[in-house]
Amino acid sequence: MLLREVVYAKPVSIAEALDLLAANEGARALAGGQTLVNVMKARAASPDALVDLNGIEKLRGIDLGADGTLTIGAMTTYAEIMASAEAKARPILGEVCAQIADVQVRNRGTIGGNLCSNDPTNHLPPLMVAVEARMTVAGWEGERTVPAGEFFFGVYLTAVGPGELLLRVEVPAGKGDGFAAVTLGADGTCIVNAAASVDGDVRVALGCVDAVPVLLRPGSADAEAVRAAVRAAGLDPPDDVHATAEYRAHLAEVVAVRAAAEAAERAAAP
Amino acid sequence: MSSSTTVAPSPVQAPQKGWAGQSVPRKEDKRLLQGEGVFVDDVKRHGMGYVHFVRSPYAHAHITRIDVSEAEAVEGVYGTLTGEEVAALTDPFFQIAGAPGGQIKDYSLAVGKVRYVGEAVVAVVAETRELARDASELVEVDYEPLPALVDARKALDADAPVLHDDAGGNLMWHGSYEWGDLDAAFAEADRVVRIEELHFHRFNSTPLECDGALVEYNRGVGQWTIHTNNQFPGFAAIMMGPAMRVGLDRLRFVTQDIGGGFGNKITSHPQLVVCCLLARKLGRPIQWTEWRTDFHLSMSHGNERWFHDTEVAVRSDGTLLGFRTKALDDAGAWLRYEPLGGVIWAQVTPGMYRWRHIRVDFTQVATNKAPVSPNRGYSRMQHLWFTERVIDIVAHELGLDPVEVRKRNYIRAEEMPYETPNGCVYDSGDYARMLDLALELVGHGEIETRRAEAAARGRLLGVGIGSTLDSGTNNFGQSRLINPELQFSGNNEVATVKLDIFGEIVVTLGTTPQGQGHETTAAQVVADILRCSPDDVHVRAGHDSYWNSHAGFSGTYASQFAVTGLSAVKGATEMLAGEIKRLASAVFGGVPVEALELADGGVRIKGSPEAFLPFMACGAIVNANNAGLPEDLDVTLNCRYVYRPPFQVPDVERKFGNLTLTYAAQIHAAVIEVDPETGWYELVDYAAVDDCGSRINPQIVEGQVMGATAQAIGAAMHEVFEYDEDGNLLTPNFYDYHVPHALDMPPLATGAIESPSPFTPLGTKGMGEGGGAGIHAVCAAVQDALRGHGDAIVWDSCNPYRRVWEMLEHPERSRALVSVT
Amino acid sequence: MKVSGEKTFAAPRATVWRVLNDPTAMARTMPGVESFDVHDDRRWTANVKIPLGLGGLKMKVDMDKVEERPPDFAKLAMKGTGVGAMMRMETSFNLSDAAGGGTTMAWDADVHIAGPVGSMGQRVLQPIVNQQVQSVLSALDEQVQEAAGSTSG
Amino acid sequence: MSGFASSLPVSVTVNGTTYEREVEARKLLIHFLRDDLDLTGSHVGCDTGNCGACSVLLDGTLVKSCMLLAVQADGASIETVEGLSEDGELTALQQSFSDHHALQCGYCTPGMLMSATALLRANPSPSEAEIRKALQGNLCRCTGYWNIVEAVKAATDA
Repeated sequence: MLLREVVYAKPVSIAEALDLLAANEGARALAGGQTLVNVMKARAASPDALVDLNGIEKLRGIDLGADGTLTIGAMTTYAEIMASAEAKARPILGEVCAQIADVQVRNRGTIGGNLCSNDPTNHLPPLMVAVEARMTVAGWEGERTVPAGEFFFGVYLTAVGPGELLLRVEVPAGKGDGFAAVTLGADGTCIVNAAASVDGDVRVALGCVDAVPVLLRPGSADAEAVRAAVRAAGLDPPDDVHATAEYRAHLAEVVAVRAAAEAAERAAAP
Repeated sequence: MSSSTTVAPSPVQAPQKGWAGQSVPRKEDKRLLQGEGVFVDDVKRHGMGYVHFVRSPYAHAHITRIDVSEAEAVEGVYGTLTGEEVAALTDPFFQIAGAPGGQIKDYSLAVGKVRYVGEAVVAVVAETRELARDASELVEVDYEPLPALVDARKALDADAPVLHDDAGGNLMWHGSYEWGDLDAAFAEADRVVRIEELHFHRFNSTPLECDGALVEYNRGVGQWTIHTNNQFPGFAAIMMGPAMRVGLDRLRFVTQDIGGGFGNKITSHPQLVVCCLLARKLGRPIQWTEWRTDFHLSMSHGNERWFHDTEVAVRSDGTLLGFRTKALDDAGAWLRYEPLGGVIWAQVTPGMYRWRHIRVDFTQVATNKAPVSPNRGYSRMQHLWFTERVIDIVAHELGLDPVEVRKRNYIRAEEMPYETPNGCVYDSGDYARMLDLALELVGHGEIETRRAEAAARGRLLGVGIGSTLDSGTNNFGQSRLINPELQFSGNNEVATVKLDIFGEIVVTLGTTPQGQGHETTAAQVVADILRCSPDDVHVRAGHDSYWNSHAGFSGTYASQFAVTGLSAVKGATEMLAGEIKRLASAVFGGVPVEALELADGGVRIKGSPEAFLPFMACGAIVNANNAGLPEDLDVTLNCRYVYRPPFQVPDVERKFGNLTLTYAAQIHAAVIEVDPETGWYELVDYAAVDDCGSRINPQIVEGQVMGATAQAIGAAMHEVFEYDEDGNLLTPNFYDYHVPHALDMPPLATGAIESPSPFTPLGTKGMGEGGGAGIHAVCAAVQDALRGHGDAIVWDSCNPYRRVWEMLEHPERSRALVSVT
Repeated sequence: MKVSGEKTFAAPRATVWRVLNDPTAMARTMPGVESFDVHDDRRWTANVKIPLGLGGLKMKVDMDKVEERPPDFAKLAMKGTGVGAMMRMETSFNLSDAAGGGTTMAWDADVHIAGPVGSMGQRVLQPIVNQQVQSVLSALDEQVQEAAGSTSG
Repeated sequence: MSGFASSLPVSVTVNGTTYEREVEARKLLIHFLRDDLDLTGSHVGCDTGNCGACSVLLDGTLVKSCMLLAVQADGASIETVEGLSEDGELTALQQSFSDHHALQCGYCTPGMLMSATALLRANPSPSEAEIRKALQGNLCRCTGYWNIVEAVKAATDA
């Protein structure tokens, strides 16, 4: 509770938001705030200025393209993704969003915030890497698109640099997806999670084991291949009160295998 | 996930009549449901200043310099308080312990040294909450870090860092307890089971409302009014008065609604002293709100306890003869209620079992962790977990059925009242019957079929039993087993019942309820005696040491309201009923009292209903229309009664005597399924059977049983205050300290039997602290699930997934703790 | 939290040693360094803003060389004080000639973090520390290259 | 550009009453409700957005008011526990909580009621699983949730 002093602005357009971010180098974008406000309560980190993106309609909404590509505005909430008919085009999205925290958080928390905060326990970073999503970032030089695999730099650090904004996320068409996690209590914080996508090749992305999602490309989705891929990754996961490094490394294998199996099963389904 | 089902008590006595025994809707509910409860943080005063504590980032360090000038210079900052001022303005808190623990100097802020992360060092008061925290960041404190002592097992090592030089080491208290003839027991034993180490972990009940206060100082009369949620004002007063060098009547404690306590709100007296000093220094009301992280870092952790070198003497048939063990209790940095934990466990020395030869060598040490203090099941929970663990380990190692071992060794119903080896008297109960009911409720008959069915799904199914004795109504004389110099003994509680001028029935209690429904159950007892409806009875909410009645031990703690509180209410109401009759006898011109009866909200002559005096008339006559009443008629219609349980001072030499009045019992059974690949597990069935004697309000009783069960499940699976080697708390908030939510709860079946206490006026027993049973039930279920998969021994009371996986992966680690000869 | 590793620099040991013992060069390797004062060749202070994405963490870092055995071993004690956190770090490095030229630095560090930042949890802190270490090492590499360049002409 | 401010005028309608205040940008909505507007029915039980005791309805959407700045609520219509019942009469849901002993200390109850209210508006006849999922963000340390789930069940149309 009890935040440090901060200045606040609520732009209504992307251009205005970029102006504000440029105007104050200590400024941070405020999306759903379900992570940022907590960090500010702890006063563990305190931005000097907040640019509240909740007033920018253009950042919301889900669009389904003719080729099946989903375009999701960065400020679209988990609840909106779960409820969206369009998002059902890639069912894993809504299914994973439904596992994030609780109703209140899902009503405020956004896909953009989840990705940009990149807390190692977040659900969406590994999922986006697995499904080869593409993030469109706007800065003063204009817009650029970054593949999910290159989007995450570190804890709370992404390709969205100072003065920049994540505008939207593009998720290509697909159905062969899986997600598995061991969580702290039912649908709780992830101790380790894994997202997988099977579409010809197999992509498995592990969460909670490093500062950024770890992408694996096992030769096949069968258990042994996936296990081998995890071992080959030479993980050095964090050691905390919920899991020793040894346990996390083991769980990584288990959830990777489970996610891959689910993905393969769905890929095979008619 | 399914709802709870209840098995009604089978009649062991004539069905109750009247209001007592009925699930009367709670008087408290309406205001709480409408957001109109008054919790401590809701209390505001004009010009109040908000206090924020500067806390230590180090587990152990010398304070070399404190500079508050920058903070005090901030506009809107009212002032500060440092340990140096506290040491000048107050005396160290009274210590329950004798030497060595009793020699430590405990002040309300750190003086010269910090001893745990989160210890309060400076208090800053400002116009707003935010500003107080801002300014506290400007307080400069220089520390000289010292090595931290985190593991109690190293506390007595020669090279261990010493927290309190005054105590000459980290030993706070030691006591040897021995009853019966250990040598004979071990000589007679066919088998001896040895358990090298067991560990009961550190957690607490984390009431959803943290601590707080609004303190006003009346300079004219030198008196403080302390609006707080402290749950044992009587204890706070005797700690604070001498420290502040004032008489207890200068400290007025007021509580109304309290957002959960569970024992965790007994030891807020240091913070209350700081607020009092600031209110006087700054001449304005002081508001203190403890935030969740503050609470986790610094408030009332439950006692962490190790049990070393345990040996159990058993006959081949599973008959338990006795045990010896070395208990090592981790008190944290200060003795805020300790070392009482060093004797409270002795209320339940043999658990539910008949072994007569017991030795417990009890040592309590200080560590660089938050101070411990009572937590639901205080100190008995640790010991009962230990005894239950012993039963299951013995059964496991000797290849016996845990159910049979329990039944063979349970104290029998016909043996009640039963005197334990240390002189406690179990008043009543039928443990075997409770166990049968619990097993029936989880479908124990089909358990092997279900085990096979689960195995087919790749899951390991396990079933476990856990029991607790919720000993209630302390004989405070037990404190003399800790320190013979102490002059405490017995117990008491008070109630006042009066008829107001318009006949309103008004009850005031000394207690500080936190959800136990005292307003409701007190009204039920009054209504039965005055023959009216509980709706006609106004029970004042909360505690007020100025305007409500209160006694030396007033408060809500240690499972006693149903005995002490309601017996006081009963006594006061009977006095009032007697006065009403004496008044009526006079008004009716000398009709003998025996000819009168209370009915329909008044008093009347038996057999002639027309001769009726309503309570309103009684109140009016005595209070406003009393001319002509007989001079010798001593009637005030304002009756105060103090209930004093029948206790003797225990024998300090033999550590022998009756330490508590009643023994409610709980037997829980848990069925779990483990995913062997990850160690993840879930409870698939759960039963909680409770016997707390006569139940005044069965619904409220069941609510207490459910709540204790939920806390047990959380503690057994997730909840732990874990520290790293530097003494940083790794679970300082609800993000990492996982409190179970609605999705985490298993299907629950509750069962109840009623064995009325022969020792209490209403046949009631204190209850509500039976959570320990669940902790053990889960531990036992985990061990059962792992049977045949490495046969790991569950040695810790908290078993998160990682530990279960480790037990599956490296069973030899825990196997090495156990041996049988 | 203990971290350790080995790094090989394409520069002679003397050069690497010089950089490692040049407070000015070392200060430049600190993440988010904003300013620094050199007290003497053993002690210096830097004001850093460790980038935390959600808002930087300001810290005053005092560095003290507690032990050295030229030209290959030194031990540094670091104390960081910030409003959000207290950091203590002991780090030491050992230089040896790398097979095939250059210099190998074997290093280890023991990091202790306390204060509100600690409440963010190890899951966040460990990756952050690992990442900061990597950035220090690459910055160090630059400093060494610079020094090597300047000496070679 | 000068878009940033450290304090802003805020106009919110809470339980039908409109309040206008100048509010520091850093103030959380829960503190604004409790300290500035004296609406103390909503509570604070943690500092990490886990307990849900501060849950309110913001333009009909269930949110935790400790995870939101007060200035973000400008122009919004807020419902808190104080607004649930009309002329002192308990709503069916509130009555059901009392009937089923779904509250003990009552501290989590306001947030619990707001979450249940949001659920029942969106889904008048939820399954038990749906009820538990809907209450996941509200912690209670007294009841173990069993009676709360029963109370909500009894208040459904089903």
